[in-house]
Formats: sequence, structure tokens, C-alpha cells
Amino acid sequence: MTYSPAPVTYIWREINWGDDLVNKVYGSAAEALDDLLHDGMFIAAGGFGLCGIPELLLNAIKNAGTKDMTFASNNAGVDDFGIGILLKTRQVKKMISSYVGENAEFMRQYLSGELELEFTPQGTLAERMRAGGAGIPGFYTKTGVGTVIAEGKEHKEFNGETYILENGIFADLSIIKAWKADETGNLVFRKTARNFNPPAAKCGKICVAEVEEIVPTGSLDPDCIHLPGIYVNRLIQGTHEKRIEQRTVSKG
Amino acid sequence: MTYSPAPVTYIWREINWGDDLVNKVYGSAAEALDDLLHDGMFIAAGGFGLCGIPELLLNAIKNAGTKDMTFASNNAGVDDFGIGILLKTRQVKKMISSYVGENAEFMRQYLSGELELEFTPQGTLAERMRAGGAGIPGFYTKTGVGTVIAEGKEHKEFNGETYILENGIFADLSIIKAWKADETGNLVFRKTARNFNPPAAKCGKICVAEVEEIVPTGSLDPDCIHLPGIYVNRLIQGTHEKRIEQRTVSKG
Amino acid sequence: MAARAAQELEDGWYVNLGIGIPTMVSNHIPEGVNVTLQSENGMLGMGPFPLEHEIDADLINAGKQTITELPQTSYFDSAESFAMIRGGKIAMAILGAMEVAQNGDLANWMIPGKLVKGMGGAMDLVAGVKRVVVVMDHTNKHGESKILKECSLPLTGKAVVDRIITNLGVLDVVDGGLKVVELAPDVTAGQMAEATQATLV
Amino acid sequence: MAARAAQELEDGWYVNLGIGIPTMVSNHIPEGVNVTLQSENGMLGMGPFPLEHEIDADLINAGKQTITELPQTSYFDSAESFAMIRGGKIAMAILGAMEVAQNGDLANWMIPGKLVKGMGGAMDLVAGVKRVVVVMDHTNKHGESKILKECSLPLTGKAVVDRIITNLGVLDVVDGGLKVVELAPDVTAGQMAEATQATLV
Repeated sequence: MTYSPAPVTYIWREINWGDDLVNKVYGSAAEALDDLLHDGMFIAAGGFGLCGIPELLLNAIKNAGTKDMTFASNNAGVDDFGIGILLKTRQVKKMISSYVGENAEFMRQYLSGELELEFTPQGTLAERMRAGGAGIPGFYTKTGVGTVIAEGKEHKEFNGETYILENGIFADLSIIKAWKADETGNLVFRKTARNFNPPAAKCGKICVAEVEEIVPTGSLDPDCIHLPGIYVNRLIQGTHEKRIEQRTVSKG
Repeated sequence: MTYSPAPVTYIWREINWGDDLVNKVYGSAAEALDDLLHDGMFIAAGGFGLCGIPELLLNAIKNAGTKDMTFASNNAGVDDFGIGILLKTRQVKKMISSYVGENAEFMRQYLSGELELEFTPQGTLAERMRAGGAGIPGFYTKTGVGTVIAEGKEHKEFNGETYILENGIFADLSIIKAWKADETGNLVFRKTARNFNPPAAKCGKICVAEVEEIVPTGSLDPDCIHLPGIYVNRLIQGTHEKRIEQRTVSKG
Repeated sequence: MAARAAQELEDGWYVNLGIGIPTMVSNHIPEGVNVTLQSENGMLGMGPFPLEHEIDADLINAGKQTITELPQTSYFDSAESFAMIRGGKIAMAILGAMEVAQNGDLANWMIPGKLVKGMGGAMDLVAGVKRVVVVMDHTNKHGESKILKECSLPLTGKAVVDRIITNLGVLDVVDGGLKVVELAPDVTAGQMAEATQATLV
Repeated sequence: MAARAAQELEDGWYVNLGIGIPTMVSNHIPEGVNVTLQSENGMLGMGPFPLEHEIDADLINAGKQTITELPQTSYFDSAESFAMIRGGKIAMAILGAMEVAQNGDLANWMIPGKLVKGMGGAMDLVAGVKRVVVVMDHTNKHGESKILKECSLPLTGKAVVDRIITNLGVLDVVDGGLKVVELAPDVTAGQMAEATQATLV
């Protein structure tokens, strides 16, 4: 049976759920981020060290001048690359990271009290992002039990061992970097540049991805999609510097 | 500085951690399972319906006659295929599943009280397996809140919403089916036959995998390994029936 | 009903269609609306049933039916599949039901005393997806309303349904009860009210 | 010490070698022992440093050094990487330390009042892997023992260390204290005892 529908009032459970799944490809990082940035926002970023970081999107955020941001990112970049460029311009209020050793400006701001820092063990950070994306607000882990990380957290016994409760991360925005995308946002990463990108992508309300190449839909192996397009709302293609932090070589 | 070591006493945190990572390839399902089966054991099995089930290993378990087993498996097979063959021989004491609709013998045993059944929502089951494999003994989910599934479980509020605590699954043995393996146990699955196999593989103390083809190490794409060899302790190659449950076709 | 339900779909959405009636929805997706169907056994981009020679035992949907893939298809495991469901990445699920209550409670998985097959992924879907639309007959075979003040059967989810599409029309779950959004052709407001036990507002 | 630590490795093991001294262990893996090195940024089967022309910005280890892959290499994301660490799939981790206590407490990530760089993956590793071996100098630059009754620095993990390899020998964490398993060449039991604040049993 068919009949013509009357005007409809939708009851959304959430408002901000990604309204632009059809045309995912944007012309530039600035355009892709245009209506997504606001002061005080919470961003999850992919990358490990300087490997696989969303360098084009970070640059665009710097240029947009968005302030008081909180970043969940394993590292904080170096002084002139990665999240480091946003520290220099004082756009970051708080970092949630596991290791920030390579950034002198970071340390200066942190020690002077200008920058908040929440240290999270690396695996706990990855799992907190993954959990947030998977609708899991909390999980128990042995990591950090008996250390400062456990202070103030709920402790619980399972099978005679003590675990602590860690919370899922729910970010306003995810920014990530992949190798290839198809037009529907299916992503493929390359080698260890995958790292935090998939979990970071999943925990944001909106995810913007930058890639080295956008290929026609149907040209990626469906058994080998690292991040299905459902997680990717917007997409840009660009040229990446891909800076190397520690050039180590074997003798030839 | 080098010096010769004295005899060493190891202090293992666990005993049973997989002692045969080197020669992973076994001649048959029976050989691969030989010293791993015991009455009352807890097995996690991959597969969805009859798709991607470890049919060779299930047959070998039937032949071994192991009794009083608990299976965590999304489905219970049909009467003469999949876990169904172990129900027929009364080798199963308890099932942890989300859907058992296709199995008449299952229902007979369940209704007569011979078989225990723990219904778990499908996503909760998958996550419980993944959690067990990831060292997470418990996590919170909204799935099942306000239903019989939530009865007796801890409830907790996060951001004003109610969630229930679900426990990770820790099995004695995982049995799974993949498409291809290399000699180090790196696995690749095919299409929707992947399903519960990776999470089931991860939550067992030992994992035995059956595959359609073992290829030389180095011939799989390292960016496209679905289950790294670290999760796979033993490996067999064999011919699979791959029965189809519902043959549905379009008109040509 | 399937055709009406298909009009719920918007271009670009990722949706999950439950087993049974709702799968027929996919046959009525309007021209120009490009939706990606999720199959909770581990696939985005579910295609139509295969031709005889295309049948592949490794390619089934959550109803265990043989299907095909599309250019945008991706495969993943069950943990990942329900991570995206639980995480609210699916815009809409269209499901069948035995009973729906006016507060959005849904019962569609068991009848006490009868054969219980299991909830499959239904509890995960209704708890996780952004919008839940139920498609069902307005009354049961005894002519009794399936749209109730309170469900009598064990629940699949509490306060999870957003919209109900039946042979009599379309109702939305709102504060205080259900709001009639549409009446089916030749159905009067009186007939709708009579067939509905729940409070209409 | 690196050479001695390498003798801890057994054929077929998957291991994680911490940043710093322990990475040198991989240069001393005995003939016939085939271990697979995990790099917690998302790789199993870490290979040696690249030749100049092989350098790849997308291929680094957890110390951010350029490396290479091997035939058995697989890549995965950080959540998966720590899932296998936390889940006890890694047979052994070899790590550096600032202090170790006789109950196996480990401190290797921060000195109060000094620049704190972060724990990285160290807390996850010591909590998750099956066996934790510490490689470090027996004493600090002031000649004070780093092997203590109780750690004075903030902990990385509680009761997590199984074995300590130092320039003076090898000690195991056992009930009631530490047991000397080996003495380094030309080191006497007396020297070991003197350099160790912890209780030797």
C-alpha cells in the first residue's frame, strides 16, 4: 500500500549527527572545517609522534584562530609541526596525551600553568577513544592500578584482581590523516601511520579526514578497508610534508 | 659486557600462555586439538549462522567426545552442521548466544532443562569477546537497559544516562575459521565470513584456526592482515563445506 | 507499509533494516536517495540478492540470506559492526515489532511460554542507532491494538522508538503519548483512535 | 646487559622492547631464536633500521625512529595494539627503569619536580604483558642503589617486575624479596649485596 506523506516533524535523539554524508569531498582543509570550529571545543586527533598526523587540518585550525581548545592526542607535536603550531599561538587550553617529551613550548606553558595536561597511558588513551566511538562510556583496566593514574578513579575487583574505571572519550570533532580514500569516505592507512587515526576518528561527533589520494569508489578492496566511510563525514585531499622525527639508518 | 648465564627459574604470571608459537601448522584438526580438550571446558567459536564457522574443528571436537562444554558462539548451528552436531551428541552443557532459532534439537534440550542458555545481545556478545581478549574484564553499555538482560547487573549513570555492566569473556580455547593464513598465523578473512571470528580468536587462552589456504609468509599484504599471528597458536588447512542457510536469489 | 517506510530514508544515510518486513523497504527506496545499508553481521553497503551464479556462501546478511556487494562495500568483524551501532553512527533502524508503548518501549523478541529464538542484534540496534522506526500491523490477528499504554511482553528496549508506521498511518512518540502524523488512505482519525490503546495527543 | 637480556628471549615469542637501552637487545638475539618484536605504535614484526634509500616516514617504531618491515609484519591501529598488550598476548617486555622495589614495583616515568614527558605506553606494557624484565644499571650516578625495599619515585606499575638485569647480575622477584640468579663476571656476592638496598633471599 502506498500513500502520500504529510509534512513530518522529526524527533532527533541528537542534533549534531553529521548532515553531509553525500558530498564528502571538500576543496580544502579550511572549507571542510568552516562551520565546525568554535572556541572551547574538544578535538580528537590521530597520529603518533609526527607520523600520520592531520597536518593540513591542524594548519587550517591554526589559521582559523579557534581558541581554548582541548585536544585528545597521543603527542603534542614539535614546536613548529603538528599540534605544536597551535601551542605556539596559544590556541590550546588542555591536552590529553601520553607523551609530550618532544615539545619545549609545551613544557614552558605547562610549567607556567598556562596549559592543562591530563596524562593518560597510551593504551588507555587509545581504548578511551575507541570506547567513546563504540558507545561505551566506561571500562575497567589494570593499567595504572597503584599509580597516580588511579587516584580518584573507581576501583573494582574482577576475579580477585583490582581494576580501575576509565571513561570513554566523546569529542566534538575528529581530525585524522589517512593514505587513500574512496569518494564514500572508506579509508586505507599505510604502515605505522595508521596508529591513533581509527580510534580518534570514531570518538568525534563529526570526523574530517585528510588523505594523500582520493580514488574512485569501487577501486579499494572491500575486505581491506581500515575505516569504513560511515565514520568519515568530510574528506580532503592534499600534499603532506610527512616530517620524520628520528632519522635512523643501518649501515649499507 | 657479556657473561654466561646460570640455570634460570622462570616466574610465569600465568602458566598456560601458548607454548608453540614456532611450528603453528598442524596436519589435521584432531592433531591441532589433541592436548587442548578437556571435559567442562569453555570454548569461544567464530561464525555467524553457518557462515565462517570452524567446521573442521567442530567435527574434531565431536570425534574427541569432550563433554560438558560451554560455548560462547553467536548461533548454535543447525541440527546436522556447526555446533548443532555437538548438541546432538550431548557434548554441550551451556550456550552463550544471541540467536538460536534455527536449531530444533537445541530447543528440545533447552526446554527439557538439559541445556543451559545465556542469551546475550549480539553486540554485547561480540564486545564481551573483544573485551576479554583486550584485558578488559568489564564495560558499560546501554544495550539491554530496562530489559530482562539488565536484571542482576550493576547499573551506573554516565552523563545522565543509565548503563549496565557487562563482563569480558575469557575462554579456555578459541576455534575460528579464516580464508587464508601465512605460516606465522597472520589471518585474512573473506567478506561476511569474518564476523565473530576475530573477537572469538582474541578471548581464548589458546586459539586454533582453520583456513582454506596457507600461503608463504610474506605473500599477504601487511597492511591488510585482519588478525595478526600473535592471536593464532595453531593452524590447519582443509576443505570446507561452507553450507548456505538461506539461498536467496534475484531474478536474472 | 514498506513503501511508506522507505520514505523515511534520506540521501546519504547509513541505515539498518531489521529482518522480516523491513527488508522489503529496500525495494522501495526513492529515486535519488542514496542510502547505505548496514548488515550487522559485518558489512556496510549491502547489495541485492545475487543471481544464481553469483551466490557466495561467504556473503550473507543478518537474516542469513545470500546477498551481493556494491562498489562502496566494506567488511568488518562483529565487534566493529556493533561498535558503530552502539556508537550511534547508524542514522536509522527500521524494525518490526510485536508491541510498542506510548513512551517508545519496544517488544519484539520474545513471548513468555513460547519458543524463544533470541534477541539477535535487536537490543543493540534499538539502544544504539540514532532513530528507530517500527513498521508493523496496527493490530494483532485477534484485532487487538499492538500500540499500547504499556507493553505486556518483555522489552527489547526502553523508550527507544521514535516513529511507528502501520497499515493505519504514522505515529510519532512525543511527550505525553503518540502524535498522529499521517493517516493511511481511507482511514479516519476515529478509526485510528479506536485501533490504538495508547494515548494520542 | 643488552646481550644478557637477549638471552631471556625464547624461540617463537612475541616481545616488546622498551625505548632506550632495551632496543639494543634486538642486536643480540641469539642464533636460532626467532622472536617477533612488537612496536606499540601498531606493528608486529619490527625489522632493522632502514638503509638511507629505504627510509619511510610512515614506518617508525615507538621511539619514533625509522625502521623496516619483515615478511611476517602486520600493521594495526593503536587500540588494537594495546588490546593485545593489555590482553596478555605479548610474552615479554624488556624495559629500562629508574627504580625497582623488591616486590616488583617499577618506577620509570617521572621524577617529581623535574620535566615530565609522560608515561607513553609503559604503564600499559607492565600491566599487560606476561613477563616484565628490567634492564638497568644497578646504581645511580651517585652510587646509590636503584634496587630498593620500596620505590621513592611515582610508580609505573605495582608488583609488575619479574626479573632485573643489571651490570652486577640478574635478580628475580620472589616471595619475601629478590633472589640472585646470576652474578656478572668478577662480581662477588658481597658486592651484589652491598649495591642492593632491597632484601636478598
